[in-house]
Amino acid sequence: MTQTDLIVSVSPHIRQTVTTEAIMWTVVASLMPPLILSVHIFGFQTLIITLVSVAACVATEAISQRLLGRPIRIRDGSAVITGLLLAYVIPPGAPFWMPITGAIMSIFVTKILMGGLGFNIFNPALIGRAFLVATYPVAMTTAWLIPIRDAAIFTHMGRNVDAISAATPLYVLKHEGMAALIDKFGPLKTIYRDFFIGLQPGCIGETSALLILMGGIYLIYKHYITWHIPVSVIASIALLTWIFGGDALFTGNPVLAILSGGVMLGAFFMATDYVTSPIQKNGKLIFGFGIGALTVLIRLKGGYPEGICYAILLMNPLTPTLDQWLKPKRFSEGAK
Amino acid sequence: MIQKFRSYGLAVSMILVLALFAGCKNEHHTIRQAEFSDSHAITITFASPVDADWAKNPANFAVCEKQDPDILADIASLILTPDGKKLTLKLAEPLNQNNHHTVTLKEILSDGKSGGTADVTVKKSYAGYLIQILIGAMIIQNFVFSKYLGLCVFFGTSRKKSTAVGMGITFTIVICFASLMSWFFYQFVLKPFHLDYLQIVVFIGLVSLTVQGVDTILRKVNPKLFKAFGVYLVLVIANCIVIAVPLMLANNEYNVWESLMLALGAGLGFLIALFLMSSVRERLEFADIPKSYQGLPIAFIVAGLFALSFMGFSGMTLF
Amino acid sequence: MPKTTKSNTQLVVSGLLNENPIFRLALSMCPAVGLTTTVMNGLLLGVAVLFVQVFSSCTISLIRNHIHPRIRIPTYTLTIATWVTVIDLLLAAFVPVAYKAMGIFVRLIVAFAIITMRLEVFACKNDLVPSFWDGVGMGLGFLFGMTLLGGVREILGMGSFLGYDLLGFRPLLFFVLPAAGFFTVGFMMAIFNYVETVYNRRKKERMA
Amino acid sequence: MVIKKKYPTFPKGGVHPTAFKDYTANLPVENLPHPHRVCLFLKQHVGAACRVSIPKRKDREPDEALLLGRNPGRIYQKLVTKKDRVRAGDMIGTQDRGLGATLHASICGFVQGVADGLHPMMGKSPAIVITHDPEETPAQYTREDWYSLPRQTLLDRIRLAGIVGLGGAGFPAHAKLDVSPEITLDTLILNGAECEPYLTCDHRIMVENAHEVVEGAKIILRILGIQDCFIGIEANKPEAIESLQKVIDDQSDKNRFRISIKSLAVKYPQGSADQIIQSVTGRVRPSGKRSSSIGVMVQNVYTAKTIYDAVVLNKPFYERVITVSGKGIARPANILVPIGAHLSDIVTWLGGATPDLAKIVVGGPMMGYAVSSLDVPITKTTSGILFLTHDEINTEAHGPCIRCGFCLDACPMGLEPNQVGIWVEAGRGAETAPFGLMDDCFECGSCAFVCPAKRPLVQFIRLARIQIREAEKKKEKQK
Repeated sequence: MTQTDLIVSVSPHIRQTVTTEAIMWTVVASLMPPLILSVHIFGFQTLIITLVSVAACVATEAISQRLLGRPIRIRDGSAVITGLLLAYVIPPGAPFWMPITGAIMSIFVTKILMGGLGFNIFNPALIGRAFLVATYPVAMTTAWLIPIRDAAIFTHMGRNVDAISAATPLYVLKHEGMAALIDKFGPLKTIYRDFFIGLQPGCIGETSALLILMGGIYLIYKHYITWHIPVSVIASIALLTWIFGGDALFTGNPVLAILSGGVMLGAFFMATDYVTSPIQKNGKLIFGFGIGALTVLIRLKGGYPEGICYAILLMNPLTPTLDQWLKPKRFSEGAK
Repeated sequence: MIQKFRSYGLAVSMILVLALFAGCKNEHHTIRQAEFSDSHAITITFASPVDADWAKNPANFAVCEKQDPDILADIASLILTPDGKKLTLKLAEPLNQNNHHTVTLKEILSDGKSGGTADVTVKKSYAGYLIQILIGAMIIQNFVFSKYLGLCVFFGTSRKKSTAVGMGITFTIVICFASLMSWFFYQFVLKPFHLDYLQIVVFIGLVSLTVQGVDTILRKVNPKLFKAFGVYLVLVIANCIVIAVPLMLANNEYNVWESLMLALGAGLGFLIALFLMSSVRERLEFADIPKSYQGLPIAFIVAGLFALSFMGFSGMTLF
Repeated sequence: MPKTTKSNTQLVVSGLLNENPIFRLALSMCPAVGLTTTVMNGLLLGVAVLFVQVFSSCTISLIRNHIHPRIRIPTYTLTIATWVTVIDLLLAAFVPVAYKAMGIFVRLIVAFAIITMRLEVFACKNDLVPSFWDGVGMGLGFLFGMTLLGGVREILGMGSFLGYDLLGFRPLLFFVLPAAGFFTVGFMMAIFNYVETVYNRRKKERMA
Repeated sequence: MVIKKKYPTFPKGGVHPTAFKDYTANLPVENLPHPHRVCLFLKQHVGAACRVSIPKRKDREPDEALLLGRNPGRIYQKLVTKKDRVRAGDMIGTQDRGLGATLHASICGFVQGVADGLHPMMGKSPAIVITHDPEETPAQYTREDWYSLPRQTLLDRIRLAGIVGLGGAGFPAHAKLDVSPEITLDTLILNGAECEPYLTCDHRIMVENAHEVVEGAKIILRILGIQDCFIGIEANKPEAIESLQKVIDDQSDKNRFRISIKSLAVKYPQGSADQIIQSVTGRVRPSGKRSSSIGVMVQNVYTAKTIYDAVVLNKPFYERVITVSGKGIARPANILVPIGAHLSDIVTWLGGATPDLAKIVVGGPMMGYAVSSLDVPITKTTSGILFLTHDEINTEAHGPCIRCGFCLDACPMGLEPNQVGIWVEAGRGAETAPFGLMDDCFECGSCAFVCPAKRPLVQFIRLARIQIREAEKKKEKQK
């Protein structure tokens, strides 16, 4: 053995096996169940949209890193997550090419230009969505499909997209009221059950609270994310909707508020993005509360029926400040 | 300086968020909302659809000003939306919206059932209106991210947080003074003498005067504070918000309180924008940004992303 | 800056390109972001700024020997305000529709840093003719920047140029939204920077 | 998980690396045959390097001369010179200026003079080279009762034995024990945590030399004039706990000294002074102060054992037990080696390295130093040599920080390693002083251990420290 073979580096010499890639691909895996359900209830084109979105994100990342002379890091899976999340917040009836421009906006403008992974200020997928809402407002707000309840998978591949469309529960609630909601989706009990399972019109990946919850809890169990952000987001939305969401104070429907729209997806998978959320536990709680409050504000008073996308985007830039203000407690601060 | 605001920052922002929710309450179980929809109309929103025949009969409604209930206003027409939930009462004469009005609805027919007679007070909540102006200028229609004003100074002073906060505070103080003076001049000099076309000259002159005044006073009274904020005073004059606000006051014929709220909102909104931008730019200093994009281009793109996320506030009305 | 040694052509070209008020000096950004949704808007405001810049430069250059240094800034401001009032009334009278589209921005010319800055660094130190050409250069540079931005955004956002449809193009509605102004300006600046680095590198290579 | 709940530990941070102690935990200590050559660094510890000469006073024995000799301006004579014949345990370096420790020959043989040796941490530094002489036999030491000896004699014996703290830093033991009268201590903690993976030398000492450890603790208590001693041991060493408990139960003078064992949860870095104090007593050291300010002194169990040797046997500290472990060595072992023996001798004795050896680490895997050559001698503070193969270490290139916050959760001192890393990478390491790494960070490596992006955070922190110091120097110069 020659001595030059030996590796010399600074301690520590052993490392935990968890890697960035492992975390990212675990997130990808835990994002799969909603996609499968979506293909099942909305048809095959949701899979095509998702694949286009993922491919566009990965390609944008590879090409832009190549052009800028950076190491190509598409294997770390972050672009795949962005692609998945971007597709998940697109209505299932949207044309399949739509995510492409959104992907360029997400990956190139929001992430690569800001210095790549770890430095983006805003959540890339949500910027992509906000861009798509601004660019294709009609498709992004009306291309909803009614979920098919008892159909088997793959049987409705050739479904006519334009023929069946429905308003999302939040749209109905905002513009037509509770009575219309019950009229369209059945009694409250059925609504709760259906929405929890995922049988509601909505974006590709956001309909099923159950499946998102499963993925999110798996991530928490793996210690990849903490409970602070999801819990504070969901709790504050429920609380504030209960207080202000009804005709009088304290008459809102908190269950409906957290089951409909993108609350679950946003709380578990978007707001918890490491890069764009505070690093400290108390910072996470404040961040989550801010998202919840802004979501309810936009839902009740704003121009959109759904608010969590913008709420997260509005809280993202506060992350550097929260990180700067809320420092970890030093060891010696425990001294008497 | 940041240390000073740090302790209060979070508490204040929490209170602000809660304040935004105030005013989401209503008074009658069948009637969700009653408001002035324009100078001639009152819109009543019902919780459940009302009977169309009932709603089309003007005899069921009586509108009067609250302080003299004997003088009833003439109802010109009644418009019910197809879903039966929104009724617009068009009146023959314009309403004085600063006074409270009472609308009496007799024997409300809703879902075939009678809901009894209801008296509804229609009022413009003046405090709410003021807060709407304040929050509107501060966040919802943020001057930087939604109205695209004051950008030169915004990009020039948002490199560092301390500079940004200093500029924001100086600007807020100056714009409040300048706007009030402009309002005064406009209402009591320009308008009475029909010198409207001199607006620009007069307003910019007043702004310069304010800046000079603040400069002189601060230099004498508190040299320490002057040292901290003096440098920004010159920049204030190059900020188009400082001239845009007086022009808006004049256009909208705001009264003094409304003017103050608008000015304060504009100033605080600029401070918020500067603060957010500077914290982001401080973080971007560590990032490996492509060479051509370093400096201003990336700042513009970040500002664009801010503008994109502030679109979440579009169409928002608080009260 | 002492008295200029540049020729009139150089003054105009520098204002147009390497001292372009929008992309290089990064002054007067508000209209560049907020108003460049179409070429027409950009063009009109550009003309207005050109007008104010040229006349203010000339005015200041003429009276520069009579201004007390202490009050020079207020003098500039009032001069500009006067000319802005003139153009404001002119536009309102002759092109009311376009004037309305530009909204408050015409009046805000009074607070544009670029005009004050040119008066301070150039017009108050130079004679009438160079000041005039400097004003023309700067104004044209602004006009050029506004038109370019307007053009890019109109083509991308509406698929048209000066209102004429360009066929076979599916527009990205996003670019006519005011928020896109930030992006367009940012990307244009980056392109200017990139061109400059490439130009400088080539120049160095040629020298070597 | 069960262990975590049952036993006390420090609350903030910490990581749980796989222990890998099974390789050597049950192997009794064996002796390394005398190496052909040893290389003894003049500076083996914190403080000043020792001197190879003593004041020239013919009428005095070297020991006494050293005790008195702090007077400058004397004529010095070489303690040993080239070609001198020495026996193991002979003093060859003195401690007569400030903080330092004496140095002793570790084998019998001939002094070859002072040459540069390859120090695992400090690179090339001066060392005394001794070649082995098989004809000479090492000295025999006889037991002596220490109860009657005065405190100063105990301290002198410890000083002359050249004992340094064996926990890692190598602070000279006599200096640490000689506390000034203003400071009131109440508790001694014997640190038997040995939280570094792989290492088992302290464990073996506790199992095999339990009596000496306890007696050593008593000597320290006596010197400090206190009664309470806790021996902190991680719960994954039941044998050590058992054998020590037995000795404690059997001792005759229970009234004079109150020694007890504290089983601690298995968590790295339990063995760090701050952490073990908090685990055992719940006290927290204020930033920038010594642990004596909260009335606690921490000594390693192995230090206690060597103190016993020095005081009771009058035996200097010239050999120590180290753990040789890892998948890269043919036969892992706990082995008693003379200080100054080279890695190559040890490798040869243990049957050589395996072909897939990738990295040799002197010390533990979390805080040890990687060396590039086998030509490195053992020092007084070397607790182990690890021969690690490719599948034990991580050679992945590091990626960008993804701000996951794992390092913040892992840092036992509540620092922000991620920020330091980002600042250093951006070339602004000199501005990282507010992150507190100068006072608090002891480079335990927990942050880098958990980092999913495999960022070399400890390296960044060291760079930051260097840059901060340079910036301070520059500032002073400008003044």
